[in-house]
Amino acid sequence: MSTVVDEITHRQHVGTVDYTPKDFKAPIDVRWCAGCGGYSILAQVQRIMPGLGIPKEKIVFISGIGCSSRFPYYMDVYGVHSLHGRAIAIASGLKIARPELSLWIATGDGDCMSIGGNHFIHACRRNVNLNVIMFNNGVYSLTKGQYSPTSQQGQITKSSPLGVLDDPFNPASLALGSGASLVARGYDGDPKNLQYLFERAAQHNGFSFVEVYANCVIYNDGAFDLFTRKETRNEHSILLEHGKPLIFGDNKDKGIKLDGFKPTIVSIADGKYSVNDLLVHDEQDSTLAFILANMTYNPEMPRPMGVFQAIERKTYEQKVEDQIAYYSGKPGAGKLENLLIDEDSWEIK
Amino acid sequence: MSTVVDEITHRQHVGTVDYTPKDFKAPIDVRWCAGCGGYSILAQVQRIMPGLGIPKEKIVFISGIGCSSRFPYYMDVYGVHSLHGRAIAIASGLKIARPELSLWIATGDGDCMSIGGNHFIHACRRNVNLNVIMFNNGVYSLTKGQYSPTSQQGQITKSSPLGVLDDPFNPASLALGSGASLVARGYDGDPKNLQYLFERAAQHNGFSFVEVYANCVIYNDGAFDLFTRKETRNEHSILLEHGKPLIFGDNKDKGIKLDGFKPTIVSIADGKYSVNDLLVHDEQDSTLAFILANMTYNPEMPRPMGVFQAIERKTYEQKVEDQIAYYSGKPGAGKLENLLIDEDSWEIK
Amino acid sequence: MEKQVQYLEEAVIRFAGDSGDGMQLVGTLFSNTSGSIGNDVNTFPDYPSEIRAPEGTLYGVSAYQIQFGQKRINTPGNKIDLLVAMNASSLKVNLPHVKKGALIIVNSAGFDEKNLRLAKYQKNPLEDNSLSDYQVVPLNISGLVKEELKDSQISPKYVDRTKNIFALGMTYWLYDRPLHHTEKWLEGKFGKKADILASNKRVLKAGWEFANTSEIFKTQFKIKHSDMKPGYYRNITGNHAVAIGLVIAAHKANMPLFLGSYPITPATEILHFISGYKEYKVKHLQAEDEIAGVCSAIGASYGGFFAATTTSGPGLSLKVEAIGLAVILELPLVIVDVQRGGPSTGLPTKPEQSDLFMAMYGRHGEAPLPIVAATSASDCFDMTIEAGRLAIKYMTPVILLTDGYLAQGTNPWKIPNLDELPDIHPTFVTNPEGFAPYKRDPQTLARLWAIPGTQGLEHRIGGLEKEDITGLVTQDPANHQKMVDIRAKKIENIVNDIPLAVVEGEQHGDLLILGWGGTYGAIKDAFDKLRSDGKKVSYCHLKHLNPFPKNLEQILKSFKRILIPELNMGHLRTIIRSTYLIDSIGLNKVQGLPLNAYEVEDKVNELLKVKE
Amino acid sequence: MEKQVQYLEEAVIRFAGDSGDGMQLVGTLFSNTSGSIGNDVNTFPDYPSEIRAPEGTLYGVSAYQIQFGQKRINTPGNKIDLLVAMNASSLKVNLPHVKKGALIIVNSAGFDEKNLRLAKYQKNPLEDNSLSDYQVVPLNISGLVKEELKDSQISPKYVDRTKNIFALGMTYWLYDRPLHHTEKWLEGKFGKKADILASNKRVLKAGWEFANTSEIFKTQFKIKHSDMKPGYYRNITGNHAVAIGLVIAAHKANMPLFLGSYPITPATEILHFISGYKEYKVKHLQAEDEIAGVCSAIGASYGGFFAATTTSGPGLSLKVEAIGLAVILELPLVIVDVQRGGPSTGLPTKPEQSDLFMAMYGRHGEAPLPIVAATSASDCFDMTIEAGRLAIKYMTPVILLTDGYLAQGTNPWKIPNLDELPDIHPTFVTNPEGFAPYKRDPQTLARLWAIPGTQGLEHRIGGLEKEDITGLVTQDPANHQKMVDIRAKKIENIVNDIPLAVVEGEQHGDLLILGWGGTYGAIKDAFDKLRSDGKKVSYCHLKHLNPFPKNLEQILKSFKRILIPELNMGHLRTIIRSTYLIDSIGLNKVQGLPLNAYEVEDKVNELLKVKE
Ligand SMILES: Cc1ncc(C[n+]2csc(CCOP(=O)(O)OP(=O)(O)O)c2C)c(N)n1
Ligand SMILES: Cc1ncc(C[n+]2csc(CCOP(=O)(O)OP(=O)(O)O)c2C)c(N)n1
Ligand code: SF4
Ligand code: SF4
Ligand SMILES: [Mg+2]
Ligand SMILES: [Mg+2]
Repeated sequence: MSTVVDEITHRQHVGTVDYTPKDFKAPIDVRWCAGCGGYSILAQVQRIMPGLGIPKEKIVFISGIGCSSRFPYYMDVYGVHSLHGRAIAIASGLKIARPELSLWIATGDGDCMSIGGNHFIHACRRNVNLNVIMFNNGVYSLTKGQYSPTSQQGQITKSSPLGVLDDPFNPASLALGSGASLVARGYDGDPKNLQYLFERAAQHNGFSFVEVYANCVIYNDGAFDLFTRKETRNEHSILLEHGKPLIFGDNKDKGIKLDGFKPTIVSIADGKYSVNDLLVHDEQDSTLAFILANMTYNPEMPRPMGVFQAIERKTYEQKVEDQIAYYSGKPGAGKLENLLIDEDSWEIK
Repeated sequence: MSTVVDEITHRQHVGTVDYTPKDFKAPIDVRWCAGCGGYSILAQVQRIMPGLGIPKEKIVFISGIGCSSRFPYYMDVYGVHSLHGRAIAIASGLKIARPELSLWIATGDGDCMSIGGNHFIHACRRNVNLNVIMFNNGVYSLTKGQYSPTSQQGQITKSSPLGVLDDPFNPASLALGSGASLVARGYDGDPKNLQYLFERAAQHNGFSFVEVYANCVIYNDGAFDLFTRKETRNEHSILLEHGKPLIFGDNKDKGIKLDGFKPTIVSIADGKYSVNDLLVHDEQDSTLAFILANMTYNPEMPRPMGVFQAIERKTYEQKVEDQIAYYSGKPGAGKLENLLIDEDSWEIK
Repeated sequence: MEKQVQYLEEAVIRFAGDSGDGMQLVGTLFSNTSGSIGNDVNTFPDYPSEIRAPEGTLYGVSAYQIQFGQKRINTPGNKIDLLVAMNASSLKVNLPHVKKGALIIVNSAGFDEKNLRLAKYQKNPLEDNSLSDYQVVPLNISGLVKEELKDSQISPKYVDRTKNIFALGMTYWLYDRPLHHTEKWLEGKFGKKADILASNKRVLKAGWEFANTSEIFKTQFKIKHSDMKPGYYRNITGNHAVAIGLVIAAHKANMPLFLGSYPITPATEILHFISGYKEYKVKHLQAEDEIAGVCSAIGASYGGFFAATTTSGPGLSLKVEAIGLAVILELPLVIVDVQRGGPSTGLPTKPEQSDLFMAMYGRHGEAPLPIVAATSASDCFDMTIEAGRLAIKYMTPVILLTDGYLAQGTNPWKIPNLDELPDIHPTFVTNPEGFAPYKRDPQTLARLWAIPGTQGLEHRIGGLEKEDITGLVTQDPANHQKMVDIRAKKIENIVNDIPLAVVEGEQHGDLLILGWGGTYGAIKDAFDKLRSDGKKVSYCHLKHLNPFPKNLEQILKSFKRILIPELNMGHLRTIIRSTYLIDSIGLNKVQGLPLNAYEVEDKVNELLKVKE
Repeated sequence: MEKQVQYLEEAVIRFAGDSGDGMQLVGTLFSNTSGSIGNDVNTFPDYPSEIRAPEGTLYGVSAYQIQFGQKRINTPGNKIDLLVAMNASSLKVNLPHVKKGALIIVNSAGFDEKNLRLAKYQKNPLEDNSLSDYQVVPLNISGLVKEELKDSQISPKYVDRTKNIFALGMTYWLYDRPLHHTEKWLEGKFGKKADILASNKRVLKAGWEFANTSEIFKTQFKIKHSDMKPGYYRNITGNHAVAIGLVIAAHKANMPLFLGSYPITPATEILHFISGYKEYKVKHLQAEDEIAGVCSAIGASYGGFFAATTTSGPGLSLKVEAIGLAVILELPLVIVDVQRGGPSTGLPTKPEQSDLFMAMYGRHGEAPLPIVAATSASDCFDMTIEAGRLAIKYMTPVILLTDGYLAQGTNPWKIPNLDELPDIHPTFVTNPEGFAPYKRDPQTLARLWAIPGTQGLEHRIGGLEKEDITGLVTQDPANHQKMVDIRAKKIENIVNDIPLAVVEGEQHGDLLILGWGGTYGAIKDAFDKLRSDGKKVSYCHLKHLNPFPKNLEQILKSFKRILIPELNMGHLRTIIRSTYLIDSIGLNKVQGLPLNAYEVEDKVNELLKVKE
């Protein structure tokens, strides 16, 4: 028997799937502060949506609580603004139930890595095909400025007036250590790369984690300036591109070379090293991904941006589908009589 | 003013601190199944305790819920059998409050990595000096045999009669990705190594995570046989020793060599490679630790045992103490009058 | 030898032995056979709380109690008529429950020195006359099976393990039960292992023959068949009934089923069953914790699934924040709480009814929801359907309360004809014309339900207070009041959609017993006994706890005194007081044990002595 | 110009402007100055819920209301006597709260085209006569400060930001307040920045002078000093009072303080304050979630610390499992719940009283604990001490309920002499002789407390039911009942250790108002007004919710009718019904707003019309 849900799931979209970014704008005002990093993230998401070719009714955004978690209200698709930390848990249930939906999560560094940490690591492990966009602003903004698990030691916030004592998570390492299949990083001020990363997440058949450095102008303004401002970013960040050597610097004159398994910076300007000596990025190498992720808080190394790792692994929901198909497809399977009446039953006449 | 707690904290132990393992046995029957891996873990903990030279009253064991979490009842020191998944959270509070106590956590794969996952990763990150012994039996035993986050794909359990679909956590990778400072692995059947690992945990000034393969004879019997039984363990596991080359095999004739940053097995018997070509273990290298941890579910590689990583990093509780010492030590600090009466106050006469 | 025959109305027997002795199995087989010949049956397993306690110890004893009879059997019974004890510890632990004069069959091989020591017997009770109040039959069952299977190929260890089947055979003769139901079961189980099958069959038969021919047993007991309605039956535990109930409720709603859960005693078996239902296309997630369990169910519900989460006390505590979300999202969700002894980890394997407060009041803010409770193992099926019906019809989370006693005990369940069960109609909408996410069905006040995949109905919902009809976020004071009122009204209105409460006995008078949930059997036994003793007492039992049935106030006002027996410190009593301003007398037992009929009887008798 | 003087008993003023206009600051300065000259003061800030809404928008308005006067001031007041509105939106949003005929000072520079559009005004209200019911004073404050500081070195942007200080100066003249308290504050704040300090002082003075000399203001209002007891005072918010209360309670117990918490509106500020108290050797953990927050506090409590956790509704929901653990471990713990609008995320910045059910009943199993509630911002200090006293003395978690209104509002707090506060005595034991972890003080039933570090007292505790005295794990039925009874008794007994409830007005009669917690001020205002109008009504306000004061039943029975105003659907009313079988009339407001005195007045007047 096919259920009501089957019917809706399989219903054809009426008309062509042919959108512009504007079609994804919900008819309400965006209420982030002027200058908030969220605006760029929202714009890039809306920009890539038409290209995915997915009917709007098949797209769902789920969020927790936080400034960033207001995101679903601004997207004219299905959306749930849920509980602090629980977006991934809710989305996991929905994705397992309805694998054909395109599921996106908008979350913050607090929502995702503090209260939501357990759901995060388990979704990484299970490889549920969710596209998680984590707005990392290094602070709890909605609650007016406490430190978060990605705040830096010594950071002064409302709840650390004397300086943060905690060591921060390295979100990429945490995701990799938990088994995430796609792990990437971008920042609000680089629309092109963000669009690319969101597209990669959408295309990736598995759990995608995209950390986005998002400036909070109110509670942690400028936290990522070194890596994101024109004046400094070329020297202090590096873009990872699959199959390409790792080059950075204002003059593209520096590269990353491996010394054993330790990344070091070399000059390719002075003739000692050439492009051929440099480390070539390979998204499918999970050890390399960890080495690169490990550069994150190393003040001597440029901050990596781009896709750390992208590995195909069967998704959890697909395995569920397969198991169901296998057992429900067996001859005689699925008869409710067999569920109700078994070998222990008897008949009274 | 010194508080009651200060007084107890600083009180001298009466008599000498000179115990035998028996002194750590609580006067009640151990109620694990005959053959349970827990017995060996308990015995090794009791064996190393005297050597630590810590007065019994300064030692606390905290556990969650599970077969493994019965542990504190069997130790004649202070103990709390708390809530499922919450041992680390409770212990973190206790350790920050009372840094001079020696704090141990007995936990299971379910307790620590399923419901307790969030507290686990955050304690790793913060580097609270807790000694976590995780009894990994690959199953929820106390609740009679459901799969856990370390169960293997396809494993048949009460809650996966058709086979587990989840990919398991690699506990060492998760700990490393979360920032744990000491990460180690042992198994129930190797008392010497377990004693060594527990001693290392005790000595390590920071968060210590010791995963112990513990056989559950009832619900997952033999899960780790390949790595723990005499007949197979030499070929299928490898002991990591700081500063020593990675050698294994029945005849100590195999070693691990790095191919780039990929570990590969080479023979050191056929003359092509010698001990000098082999990877030398370095506990202080966190990239190496991850490479080794990554071998865990690779069926072609021996399963690493021993200390993956041991890095000294200031503990969280020490940073709290330092901050308190700094601010409370300032001239005029700590006067309650200043807390009560501030610049906004006024006097009515 | 000429045997006597004695006719009984009912009997209580208990198989007891070491955890490894297979007592749960023979108990189950005995009950199934008894059911199959038309007896009513009620059972309760009594496991040790340790996984596998050392052999022979007092805390390692495992037992299975069965009451079976001609009339309606509501409980596993109190005092035991026949105890089968496989070792010394099992005798010691169970003796206090045996009727004076009752039959006790002991396996004397289980009374060697080691067993006696472990049972902390100073002397062998089989030899020191301490059991003279009972008819003790010591048999070397180990020896008997060895003898029977001496020419068999199976291992001596396995031979010894058939002791339980031998004992079962004896009990079949003693209570005049056929062997074929068990034989058929053995064939299903061991069909492929011919030796094992043959040995078990032989031992079963041998037990029967032994009892039949031995001089020891002089009397055979016969119990007439009950007056059971024609149809298919099976003995079912409460947990199993919930699992099947969920599948059937989803089927009746024409919705796919999703369970999001985390293991916890004594609710875990529901998850076990569900995880085996892939052939019915049931989806589930064994989540990382209870919070993820309920949240994943909310996600699936949002996607149009019939969603459920199952747990016990500590898990319910963890789920309450998310249940509050389901309340404000107005999404259907069935939450099954198999109550156990609290507080905190408490007595994890023992029944209690102490989560009613939590179910009723345990959410921050104003977050009312319907609560239903099951009265017996098989009633867990009906109440699961009812919980599902209310959840879907009213777009609300619903809590179903069962307990550790119902969860593991069994009684015969008349397998329903699916057509007779209530249909369940979700409020799915697909037409964009005039759609708004918080528009409501004017009758039920349930909001319209547009699930992802429905073109043109894209909308956003969330945990912030929402504007009436549009569902937009708003802090407008009047709107908040309105929404709080609507959510309350929606739940209150359910009163018009649930059965009236029923009073057994006079409809008014001096004393009414008011019960709820899993204590039904014990109170019913007590009530029947009291009535047959000519006592004037009436009885009403609640399965709907929020809202209460419409006529409850009228009922309560028709009696001078009300006795409320509960396995807690007075939760229902408190709610009745606040709802109706009506006082009552509490019979509150918080011992990790089910209620006993005699406790109710005694209390009623005591009350009837002092006429109000 | 000759000015008139008018004497007032009290006045209500409100500063309103854009979020960036510094309204909270001038509001605070005005209240502190008013307090310092001996007025009683009560304030309430009214922030936008957005972090920083776009400038000039309706939802970006930030306001600060102050009532000050000669007599006891219990609330920030209802209708406004003076509104200062810095832009069009702030006028529009606040106008409904202004008294007819009242003074409205507007910054006309905030009424340009853009501001009018953002405020959704079709026409400029300053020009279309729509404000003819009020005395509107449009002033170009932006221009005035520019003029005043024209020779200053500071940036034009900063100059414009001093508008608020100019407005403050004007209000100081209007209500005859001195400048020096604010000047002193400015010196403390800007001492090192001479320009800034000088500019602010000049602008403050200029505002005062402007009002003094301008023709526009014809009347100066004077308010006599209150009859305040001598001593030190400060205006304090409820959250600040809790933070200081925790430090002082720990100090009185001679224990170190630990706070384990997770940020959540409107409780977060308690964590903010505590995190700055390192000089007092206060330890805290901003945990990864609420569960870790409460668990870390339990850990610290186990270690002998005075431990607390602070949260609001959703966080309380997450903590209940661990609170149940604290109940069975019998460890002291102060849980502060700053109530906000529910259910779920609800109305996060708005006050409500809808967590009382949760506090009372929201734990699985039988897990009773004491509940106390604060009545005003400054009372949060006293009730924190009281919660700590009960927790430590009775070895139990205690819930303190405040709300978003108390948390952020202020009133003057008479800074206590520490010696006058109750001493708190933990039950620490150090003598191994005869020690057992669940031995109790026969009076309080508190168990003996041996903390790690105490030689010879090593022992294990946990969440499984424990044997009386020894604390060993046991499933013994009688023991479970006994322990459940003891834990209940321990909490019930506290009734002997808390103050009797007090009735204002006649001690018996027709109508009693019964309130609890944060609605005190509003009810008290209403009550005083009703009494001065000669209405016969009495008033009792509860701060102890579990157990209730011993004499409460007697009090309730002394009145024919009881009115219970609550910011929920009737939680106290329900508990009173079930506890005493006494009916009452509910005044239930669930609008995310504090209670208003006139709502109580109206209700009482309505009730008094229909005499019972
Ligand atoms: C259970 C619960 N705890 C706490 C909160 C309060 N809260 C809301 S958002 C938030 C943190 C937000 O930080 P982040 O996720 O980094 O989002 P941001 O605002 O920085 O985008 C907190 C603590 C809540 N709503 N619910
Ligand atoms: C909140 C809560 N959820 C669930 C449980 C039930 N429970 C107890 S132990 C356990 C799992 C134990 O597994 P593990 O930690 O691996 O320990 P093991 O028994 O295998 O040693 C579960 C699910 C509980 N006690 N409390
Ligand atoms: S507070 Fe920060 S994160 Fe929030 S909307 Fe403003 S800029 Fe963005
Ligand atoms: S069930 Fe397994 S883990 Fe538990 S005590 Fe027995 S062997 Fe050990
Ligand atoms: Mg953030
Ligand atoms: Mg386990």
